[in-house]
Amino acid sequence: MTAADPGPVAAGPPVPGRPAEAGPLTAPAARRPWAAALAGNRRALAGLVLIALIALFCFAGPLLYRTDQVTVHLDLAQLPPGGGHPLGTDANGYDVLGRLMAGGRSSLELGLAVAVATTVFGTLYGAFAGYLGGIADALMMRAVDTFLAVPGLVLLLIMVSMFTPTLPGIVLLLSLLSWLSPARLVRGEVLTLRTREFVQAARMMGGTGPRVVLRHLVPNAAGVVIVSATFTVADSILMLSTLSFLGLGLPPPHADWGTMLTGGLDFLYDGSWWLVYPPAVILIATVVAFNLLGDALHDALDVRLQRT
Amino acid sequence: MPPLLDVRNLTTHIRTGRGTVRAVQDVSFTLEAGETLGLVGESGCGKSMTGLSLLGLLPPGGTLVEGSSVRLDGRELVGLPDRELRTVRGNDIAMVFQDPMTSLDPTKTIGHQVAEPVLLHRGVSRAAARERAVEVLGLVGLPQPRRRLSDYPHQLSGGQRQRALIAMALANEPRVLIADEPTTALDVTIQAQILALLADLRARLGMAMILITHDMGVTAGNTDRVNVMYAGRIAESTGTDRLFSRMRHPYTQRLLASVPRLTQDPALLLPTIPGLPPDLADPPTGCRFADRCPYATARCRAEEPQLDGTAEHRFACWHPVDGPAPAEIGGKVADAVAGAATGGGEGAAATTGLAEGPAAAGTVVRPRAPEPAAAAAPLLEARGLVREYPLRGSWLPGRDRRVVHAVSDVSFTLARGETFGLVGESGCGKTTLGRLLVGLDRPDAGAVTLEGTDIGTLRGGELRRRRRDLQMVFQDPFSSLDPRMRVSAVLREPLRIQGIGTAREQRARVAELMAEVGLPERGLDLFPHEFSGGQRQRVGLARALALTPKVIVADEPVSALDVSVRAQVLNLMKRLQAAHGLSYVVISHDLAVVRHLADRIGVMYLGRLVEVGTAAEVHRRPAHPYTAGLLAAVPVPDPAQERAKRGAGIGGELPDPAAPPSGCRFRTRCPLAQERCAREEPALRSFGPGHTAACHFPLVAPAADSPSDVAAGRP
Amino acid sequence: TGGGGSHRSISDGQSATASHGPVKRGGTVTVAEVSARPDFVFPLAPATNENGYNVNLTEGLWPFLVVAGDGAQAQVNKDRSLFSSLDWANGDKQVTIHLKPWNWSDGKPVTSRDFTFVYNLLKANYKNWNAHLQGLFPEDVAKVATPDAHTVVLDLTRSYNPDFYTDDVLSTIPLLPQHAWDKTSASGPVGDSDTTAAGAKAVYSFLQKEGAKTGGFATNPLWQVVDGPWQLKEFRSNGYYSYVPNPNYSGAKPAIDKLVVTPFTTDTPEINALRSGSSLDVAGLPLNDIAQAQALRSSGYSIASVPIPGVAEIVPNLYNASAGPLLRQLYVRQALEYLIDRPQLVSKVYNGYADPGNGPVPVKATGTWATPLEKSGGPYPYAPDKATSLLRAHGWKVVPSGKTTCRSPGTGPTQCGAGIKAGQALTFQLVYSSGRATTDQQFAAIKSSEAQAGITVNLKSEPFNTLISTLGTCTAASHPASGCGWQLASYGYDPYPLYPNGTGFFDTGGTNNYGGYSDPKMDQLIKATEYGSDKQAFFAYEDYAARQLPWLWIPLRSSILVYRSKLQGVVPLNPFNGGLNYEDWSYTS
Amino acid sequence: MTAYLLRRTGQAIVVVIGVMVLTFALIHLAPGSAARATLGTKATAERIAVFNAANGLNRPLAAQFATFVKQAAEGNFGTSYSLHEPVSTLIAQRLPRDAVLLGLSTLLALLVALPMGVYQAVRRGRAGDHMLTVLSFVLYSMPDFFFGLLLVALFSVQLHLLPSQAPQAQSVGGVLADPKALVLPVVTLALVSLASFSRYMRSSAIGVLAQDHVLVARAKGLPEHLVLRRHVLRNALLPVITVLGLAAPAIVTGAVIAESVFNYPGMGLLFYQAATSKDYPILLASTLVVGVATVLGSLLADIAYTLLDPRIRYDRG
Ligand SMILES: Nc1ncnc2c1ncn2[C@@H]1O[C@H](COP(=O)(O)OP(=O)(O)OP(=O)(O)O)[C@@H](O)[C@H]1O
Ligand SMILES: Nc1ncnc2c1ncn2[C@@H]1O[C@H](COP(=O)(O)OP(=O)(O)OP(=O)(O)O)[C@@H](O)[C@H]1O
Ligand SMILES: [Mg+2]
Ligand SMILES: [Mg+2]
Ligand code: NI
Repeated sequence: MTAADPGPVAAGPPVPGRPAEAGPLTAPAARRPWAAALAGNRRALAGLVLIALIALFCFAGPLLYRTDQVTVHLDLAQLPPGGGHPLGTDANGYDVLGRLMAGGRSSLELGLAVAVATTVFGTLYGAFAGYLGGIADALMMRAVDTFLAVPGLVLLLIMVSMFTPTLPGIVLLLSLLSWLSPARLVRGEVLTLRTREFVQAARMMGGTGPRVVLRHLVPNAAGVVIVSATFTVADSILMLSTLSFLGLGLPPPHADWGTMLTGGLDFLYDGSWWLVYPPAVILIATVVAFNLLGDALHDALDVRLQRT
Repeated sequence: MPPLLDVRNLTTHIRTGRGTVRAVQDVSFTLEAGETLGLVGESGCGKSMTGLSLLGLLPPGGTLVEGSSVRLDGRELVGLPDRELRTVRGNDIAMVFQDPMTSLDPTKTIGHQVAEPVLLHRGVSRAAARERAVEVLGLVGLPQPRRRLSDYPHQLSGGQRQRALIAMALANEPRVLIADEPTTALDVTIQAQILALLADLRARLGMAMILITHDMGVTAGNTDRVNVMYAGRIAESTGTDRLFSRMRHPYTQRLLASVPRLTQDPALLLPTIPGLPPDLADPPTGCRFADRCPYATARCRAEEPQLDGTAEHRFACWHPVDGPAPAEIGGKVADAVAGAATGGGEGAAATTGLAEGPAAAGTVVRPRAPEPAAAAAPLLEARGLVREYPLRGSWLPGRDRRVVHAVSDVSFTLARGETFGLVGESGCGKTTLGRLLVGLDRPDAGAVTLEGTDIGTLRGGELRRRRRDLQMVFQDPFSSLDPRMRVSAVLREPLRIQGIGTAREQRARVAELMAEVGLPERGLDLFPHEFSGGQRQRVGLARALALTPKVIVADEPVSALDVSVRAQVLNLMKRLQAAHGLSYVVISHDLAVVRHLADRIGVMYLGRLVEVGTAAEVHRRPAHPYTAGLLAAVPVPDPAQERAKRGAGIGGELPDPAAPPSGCRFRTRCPLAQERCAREEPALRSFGPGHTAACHFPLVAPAADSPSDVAAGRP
Repeated sequence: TGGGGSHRSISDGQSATASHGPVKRGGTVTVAEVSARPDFVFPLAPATNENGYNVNLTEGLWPFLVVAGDGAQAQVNKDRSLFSSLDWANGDKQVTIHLKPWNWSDGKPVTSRDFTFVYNLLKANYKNWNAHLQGLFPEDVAKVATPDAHTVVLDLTRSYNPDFYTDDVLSTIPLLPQHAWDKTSASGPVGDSDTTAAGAKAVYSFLQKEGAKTGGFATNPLWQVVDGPWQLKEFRSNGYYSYVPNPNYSGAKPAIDKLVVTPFTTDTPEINALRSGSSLDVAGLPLNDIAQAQALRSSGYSIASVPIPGVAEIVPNLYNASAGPLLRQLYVRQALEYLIDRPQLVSKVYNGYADPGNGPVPVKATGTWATPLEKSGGPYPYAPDKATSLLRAHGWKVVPSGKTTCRSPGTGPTQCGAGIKAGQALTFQLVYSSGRATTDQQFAAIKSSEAQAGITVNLKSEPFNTLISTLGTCTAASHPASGCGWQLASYGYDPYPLYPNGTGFFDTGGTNNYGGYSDPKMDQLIKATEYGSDKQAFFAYEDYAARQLPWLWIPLRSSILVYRSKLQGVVPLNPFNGGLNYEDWSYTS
Repeated sequence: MTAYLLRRTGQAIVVVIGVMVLTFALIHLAPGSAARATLGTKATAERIAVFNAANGLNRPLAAQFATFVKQAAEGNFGTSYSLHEPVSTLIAQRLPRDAVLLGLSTLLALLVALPMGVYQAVRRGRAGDHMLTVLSFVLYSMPDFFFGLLLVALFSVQLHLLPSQAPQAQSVGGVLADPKALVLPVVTLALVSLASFSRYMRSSAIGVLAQDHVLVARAKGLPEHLVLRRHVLRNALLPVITVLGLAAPAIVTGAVIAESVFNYPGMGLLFYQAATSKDYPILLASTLVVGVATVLGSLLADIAYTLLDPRIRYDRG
């Protein structure tokens, strides 16, 4: 961790490795410093491993453990764990273990889709606002402020009544709420990047605005963007569960962890622990994993930003 | 009686993610009361860490290794419990840090921060601590100290902050003051003031001082003895005079030689130290300097030399030298050009042994007309440039429209193949002028013409094409290269934007550029952060060259670089100019650098060009008192000369550029100023061929020719 | 004839019986109400002020002329009703109401003038009256006479089935204190303003205005004059209120000292409160928490269930642009119904606490009105193969678990039907109201079983209010209108009055007839149930409706009540007000 | 500073107008009719017409918006369709109760998060830091409703230590008079926001710790706890203030959950119910209130920042 501490090292020009001046260049091990920083970070590693395991469980699991997650079997409802159902069945007679996999798929897909959508849009929006500056920036940022000032729940409720809650619909919905933070972050980043000399250098060569934004500003804001995207995945999965709790989630037979948990909570007191704790644990573990990763990336990228 | 400070076998290790950094290794020295010890060396060689280790202020993961000993007046400090060590810190031993901008807590008043150590160590009342704060602030020469007590750091200028920091350190009259690069972040003029202040205080208070610096000039004038550090060890230790005249360690010798001097022949290349200091997480066996040492033998690589010699002069070297290197050691520009043409360049030469570049001597033949004829049209011309930045909030009703006068009515010309140097203190408008010249910014008045075309009138495609002729090299090699682009992409970008050549041609050109600046082609696949500072600056130069410009504006091209690397880049710039017939505008606050590169020099003060002349003229016969002051303030790596001029230089600080003084802008700091200077703005007058200055009371007699001719800025 | 009759007694399906210990007078009972916040106190609530829960508040203060439900019996409660007898004459065209000699809480007698006061107010304002039924009271009253202070004679415009009129009409009319309320401003004098139409309008609008001021519910002198067993003591805007016994009540006075109704935002905190052993004495239990019963019993509660009189349904929108043509085909509706395994839903989803929903009449709550057909499982018991063959017989290519498509379009008897194109799939969108786990389960099961015949049902759940905001009434004339985007909708259930005929539901233009169902024979059968007293007419209507499927019938949950075991009089439960006859409750010592 | 504040206020006004336009547009774009939602299953065409006329819903949208803005400017938000009370009364009843709950929980969260963040920054990379990091992520990652229910299940149902409901009193005084009942809701909300506050504090404190002036303070001989208190805490606090200022909408969303789990009808539920039943007056007024609260929040945060950070306070007038 100390490597990340901006200690007295920062005072002078940094000394990466020992490439002899104008002599042989020794390429440091990692091309992308954040990847290197991550590799040595236990928190990041824990997050990554956890995510990998969960993804494996959700995407590869169903290949090994086949269950019917479509047909309701009321006669098999709420069986306790055992027999053919390692984690029992739920109130619809769905196998809980299989449902955790299916639910995880949609939760993860949703999280990733939202992260990608918001990141792309938010980044471009923020980058152009920051680069253009002046009136355009002011207007664009006031629009962001406006969206920020309207509680997310308002937008959600109104949107839910406008769209049928399908997975793409919810992705769109959550994206509408989540693009604001990357937009703000990227703009902030661009405002500082804009004054960096390499941006001036690009203009010196005759580079146009879009070129500067797309070629220089956006890639350099990538750190911020990746971090925010990682957190967005976590937040979207959480938000979906809140939507389910409010009765605005995806309708059956669609499965996701939030809906499973909400449904399971009805059985909190009656001993059907398998309906409550497995979805809770995996949901929390996933969100924690993405947060750990994002947090570690954040640290790692701070190092990088400070070094270059 | 034991020495005041006795340091033995000080060894500091820092555990980090990539291994243990041996930041300080086996450092021993003593310090007597009233003495100043200099710690010099390149960046990262353990100077700061030595200072911090004395106070036990180690970074996370840092430990003092068994056997280290620091005795203050015979009392062992190593191993003292933290509570007792704290009574030493800030009381017996105090420290002043490099960066006055970040070393003060932005949310606490100056008074609070200066009084804090007094309260802490002296157990006095709050009021008494305040009084003491007023006293020391007065002592360090802060005007109106009582009023300053309730100021916050950001309300002070850099120099004032450094004074406040020093006051804080001196509040308890420590016996030892460790000053870690106390002037590196400051202008030469302020640097001279602060150094004078420290010397004065040391004499008055009888303190011992450890002065950490990388600047040989500063060392020369301000220390009694010097420890030269290299890679965490002391390489050489002796009295200051002896070090500069009779150094024994090749490192010291090279370090000194690579500093450009005002008096040096600009036609000569600067000697350099190839390579970089070793990685302290994995230091080489044997002599740590061996890799960069021209005299290194097998023994050096196998066996570590001990710090040995007489008590007066100790050094750690198997093949000691004797005294300074001959001046020609660096070779000459013309030869370097020839060397580059044969494909090796400096890079190849570096590994060959004795010196960088072919050692054979020769005369410089510069491929340019040294005396630009008045008839020949100038390549670049600035006419009456004005640039003013409105202050924030000045749009509010009921407030005056206040502007920062960054550049006021500046005119000059640049001939083909010529180098024009711009010097001046920080904030005097150098960068702004540079940006105006290359068209990154538009002037509020006046015009920049390139080969007769006013670039201010160009738009769109025309402007883009014209940009090829004007390129810029930036100060900070860390921020001027896009960290997300490989070097190949960085160098191709100008060609792509301008749509020059096919992909294959572009690649060929990029390879050619790399060779030109002495970087191996393999470097193309790397990212900027994988290069050292000097290498990056080379990439920056290569990028500027890509479009074969006619003019390159270089804004502080070497000020972020270590001395040894600085010399390499300066040499490269000279070589490129000779090879391509480039014209340079070199901006720097370091007169020595400008003197080394430039044919003509322009001195800026508060947005105005106060003196222009050939480099030699300006140096030899400065007409403007400001120029003379600047020259005096530049530290020279020569102890005798430095000591002689102590206290000379310019007093005071740069006035607020939003409200420049009336008349002559320099009058507030000018020793010769009279009442006329406040009333009347001095016009440029001629002081010989191509030498003009704007001063009512110049240091030399003006030439008799008509001032109107000069006013146009035409030499 | 009177209201009560043994032929109306039904078994409520529950075996809960009251414990009969020695009664201890006094004590406070706290009742939980989940998201049911009354906000209007004037009992003749206009439509714009009705939220469905106001009757909970006002019933105990101003009882209806005819009080429905006597213990567990689906019959008129004669002790609590305000009439002493109802006499029908003139071929069931005239009814004479004899009022009991009861008093208002201020000591003044309850008289026939109080009835005419109500009549006059409604006569002038019925269009805005929430409980109004098209063409019925007061529209159908030809003349009101008050021969004496305790007798009212109503001459009606036509003959009615007395059961229908008593149970469905007179049970919606309270008596109101003319001597206190007949004024047009707070400070104005009490007079006979209601006797002119304009005056009646003014009085009504004054009372409407006052009735909406929640701050004054417990303090406004108007509302202190009551003839019911309770008086409102306290009312908070969050829905908390408390009653104390009306000291001057003329009937049997309540045994408890105080009744507190405490509001809950959702089921969850209610369950938590019950489980944490708080001060709740009576609360509803969500069906999906039925498993909590044991734990609750062991902490001193008893549990009883009571069937809800009403019908649960999926309303098909016969005039939706895309699904309408499909749903207009009876055979499609039949196939859909055949594929709903109602008995399984009842036993698995509702743990047996539900009415099977075999037709328009619930067999449990209003069992005497259920025909043998309904009682035996209805015309369309669960039979996937029948659904499949029905579809095949009408030219569909049935793909179980896939997508069934129309193979032979056309209007012939073996073809798909008018407006259905070749290759069209049997795909429907079903919106239902969210918030109940059992409902989610039920529709997931229905979706899944419909798939057996290749029918795709896409589900969407929305909060009740959101759902009904999108449910426009669609008819052949009105479509395509903006509110006709829905295809199948299930917003909960429709409550029935004592006499469970189909007025307003299946008649052409009926208030609740969202799907645009219109069938002259159905209209005629419904009218017959209103006018004649012939039980056969009712049965004819019922079986016809069950077979015609104007709605798809689905099970209707029972409500389950948790109450402190030492509280007696809670059971047997009265299905008509959710079992909340507070005045019968008392603690055992 | 004045110039800065003037500009910020100008921006705030623009945003408030934006919020009005946005919510108005969204609300009216959503399908479904307010009349049907309000009148329930017995909405006849006739009654719908009456309702629309009475509430001006049959007028052009622009005219409706103009009326809304005009009335809002006068502090009149109309009468709720479904609750039949003036919206201002409803908000006046609920807002203070929410403010108590949210204020207490935010305060609690800060009281724990700030020292925790500094502690983690100081012990960065050590076991204590890692443990608290994981703990705060777990807290953060729990859906708040689940977390609240778990606490209730443990402390109310199992242990019978604390009431399962929040205080039911209507007045702020009444709410505060029942501290036992406040524990669970306040703790739930606080623990959920604890994580994000402490993360912010941690990274901001790490930034401050790396600054030279901290080293200077140590070199003065200041004991570590004073270094942290005097020279780290306040500097590190500044960025956290900005985060706090923007927290209003997130807190409202959190409130809905807490309100429904702990039976504490406040703005969140009022809003939720209004949204599901298309109660336009409440919807518009409450989004406006939250919008204004957010804007005010960030404005206040900026002002607080300005007051705490002398660099801005003394910036040119
Ligand atoms: N906190 C730290 N963690 C790890 N290594 C460090 C740390 N601080 C310094 N170092 C390493 O210790 C060595 C000595 O650093 P030091 O700061 O003393 O150099 P310096 O001579 O003061 O250089 P400069 O002129 O750049 O200030 C360097 O190699 C540096 O990389
Ligand atoms: N974009 C800008 N907006 C406002 N003021 C500016 C701007 N750029 C420069 N200035 C001001 O103009 C003056 C001249 O700045 P400039 O950067 O040109 O000085 P410089 O001589 O290059 O100084 P340095 O040696 O510190 O780089 C300074 O007072 C600076 O604060
Ligand atoms: Mg240093
Ligand atoms: Mg500059
Ligand atoms: Ni951050």
